[in-house]
Amino acid sequence: MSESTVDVLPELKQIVGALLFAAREPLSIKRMRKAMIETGTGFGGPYEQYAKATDQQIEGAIEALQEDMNNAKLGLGVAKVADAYRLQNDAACGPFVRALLEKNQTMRLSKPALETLAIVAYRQPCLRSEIEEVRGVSVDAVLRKLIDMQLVRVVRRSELPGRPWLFGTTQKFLEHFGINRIEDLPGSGELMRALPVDEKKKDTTDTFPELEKELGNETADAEQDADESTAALDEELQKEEIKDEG
Amino acid sequence: MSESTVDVLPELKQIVGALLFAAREPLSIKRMRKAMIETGTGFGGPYEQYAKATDQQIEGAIEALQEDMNNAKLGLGVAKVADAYRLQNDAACGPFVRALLEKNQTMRLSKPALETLAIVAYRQPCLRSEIEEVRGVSVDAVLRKLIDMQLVRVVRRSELPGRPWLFGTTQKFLEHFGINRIEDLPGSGELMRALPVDEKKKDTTDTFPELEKELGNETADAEQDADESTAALDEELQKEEIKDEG
Amino acid sequence: MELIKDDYKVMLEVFEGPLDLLLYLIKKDEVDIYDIPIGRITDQYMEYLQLMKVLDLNIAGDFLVMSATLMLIKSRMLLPVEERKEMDEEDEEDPRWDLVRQLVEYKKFKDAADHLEDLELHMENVFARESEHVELGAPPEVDLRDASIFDLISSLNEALGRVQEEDLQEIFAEEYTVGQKVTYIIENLKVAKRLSISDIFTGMVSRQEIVCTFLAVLELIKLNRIAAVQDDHFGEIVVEPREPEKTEIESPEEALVVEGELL
Repeated sequence: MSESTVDVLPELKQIVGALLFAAREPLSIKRMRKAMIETGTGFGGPYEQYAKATDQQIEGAIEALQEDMNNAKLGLGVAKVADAYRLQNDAACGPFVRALLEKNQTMRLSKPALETLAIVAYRQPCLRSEIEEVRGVSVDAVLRKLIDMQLVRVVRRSELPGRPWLFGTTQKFLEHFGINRIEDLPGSGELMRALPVDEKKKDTTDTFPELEKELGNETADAEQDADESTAALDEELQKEEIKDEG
Repeated sequence: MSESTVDVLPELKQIVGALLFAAREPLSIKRMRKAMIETGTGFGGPYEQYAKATDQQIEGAIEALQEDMNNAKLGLGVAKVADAYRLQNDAACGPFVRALLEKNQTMRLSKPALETLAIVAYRQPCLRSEIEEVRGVSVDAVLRKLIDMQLVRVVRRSELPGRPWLFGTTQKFLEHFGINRIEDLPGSGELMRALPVDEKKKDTTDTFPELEKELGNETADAEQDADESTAALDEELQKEEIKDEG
Repeated sequence: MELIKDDYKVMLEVFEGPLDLLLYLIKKDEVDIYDIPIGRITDQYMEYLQLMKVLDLNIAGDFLVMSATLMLIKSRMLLPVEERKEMDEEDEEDPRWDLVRQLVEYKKFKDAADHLEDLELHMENVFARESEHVELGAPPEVDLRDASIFDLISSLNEALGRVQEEDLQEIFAEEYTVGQKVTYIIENLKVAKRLSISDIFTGMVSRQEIVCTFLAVLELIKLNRIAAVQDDHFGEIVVEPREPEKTEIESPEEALVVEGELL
């Protein structure tokens, strides 16, 4: 690792702020901890203390950062989305940001797209036929569009005859709508299916190798994912055609 | 323009913070003012006040933001580079950010490249022959590399016989070294040439159409610039060959 | 002074120019840049240039231009002031003055370049939002760290100076090859980890052997197998193995054969 030109050791809060600022996507506590372990062990000496930061300490630093940012009224703050954190500008400043980025036309989803997305979100993992049952129309085109937009993806095959694919929402879906987790959606208790136990959140006391492995899985290529999902949808529709012809 | 869902009107400082956060390159006060004018006139009503913000008010808001960020120790702050502003992380947190972004090996410029760059920076606009005079060696290859990296560009032709090209540094040069303006470099009083009057900074009291036009010029395509600069260098060298042969 | 018969070329890029060599010599001898002992510095300059030619370093023609300039200044310095005035009416300046001005100016820009280097180092730790650091291509191939090529040549010069004059006669024995010395250095570094250049030359009495060894050092630097490190200015140069890189370099003998074929 290259040498450091740094004299003053930063506080955990400052590190968290810098990491969130430089990151290109929301950061989980795990990823922040991984960066701290790598820097701590890589630089050694007084840096070793950072390698020992716990999830709780990092979470505390995030909370302190969040509070300090809010109090200082800087036009930005820390938000929690998809169980990860990101910096974002205050909504009140949004019109100015849109003017700057010349994004006056925000990408808005159509009503059918939103309805389909809502069904997938609450009922995931769910079959295409289930969505069509609820909406009463074919969702082929709209589902394809949502997959293209990386808001929906295939999760796995179901155990039903013909092993049809099951669909779910993506990380991008959570980011786009600024949702931390599906459970935070209104009425989710009522609309959601009970999740199987193994899909529930695990507690986080991982070692570094475990951390690395998990993060490796996390950063699966989203684009490839979209291609796979489109292929799965194609397969579904082909099966149907054959059935219709037969 | 789309309607607003905003109840509380943000302070200028918050807007500046949000703009700097969302921008992908350093922002000049002009660009911030443009976003404020567009939003102010587009939304109307209480927003009209923003359209009237002066450069001085915006600068004051930036300074307040800068101070508040430093005091809150967030791991990031406002820096002025190339006469524009950007948010950047505190250098002390750099090692952690590099670990996060997996950028442990940063490339550095060679000594000859740095020397050539220093001469171009202080003496700009300057001829290739002037650089060679100072360094006492041919700078053809290293100048070409610096142009490729978009750290150096051709400025214009000189009035000398054969109308040789004059070279100068780019915005990217300032950004790479984190310099606000050439005058901030040490010893610039001694090493720099006096600038002709017409190249000095103008005062800023432009109207909106003037603003738009100026900003349009600012965002000239840097890549095309590099191609032009390389072509200019080729031309120089060709002239020299012809001279040598004759 | 033909020390090696084959036209073995290291082709190590000499980044430094003639002005760097002059500044190096001025600093090494701790002489006043405004009152350069032109005779002494010119002799040293020619000595280094000669060595660079012997080593077949890829030196630019600018070095030769500078040697002509130095000779001219030296010859004019030998003339009494009165005669100088007669020869050149409008120019009664010290003949060294143009060169001094050039050196002083170059030194200022070298300092400015050092400042840019510091800034660059600082900016490595600074990220703007979604912005990338300037991509600067591959890192420099040769790891000379703080030692300049002139420091290396200086150590060769000293080693050659220690050799007895009479040993000069046994040059054509052709007992040593660069390939041999490459292996020798690598084997020694496996044990010692760090070797000073003068230690490497210890016990060598033939100029041919010293030059071959020196070329082997240059070749290993060029192949990225070793780095030349200098802790203080004009301090002893130490070579050490470079940290193992992902791209395994083939055995040095093989690499040398591919490039030189003569070894």
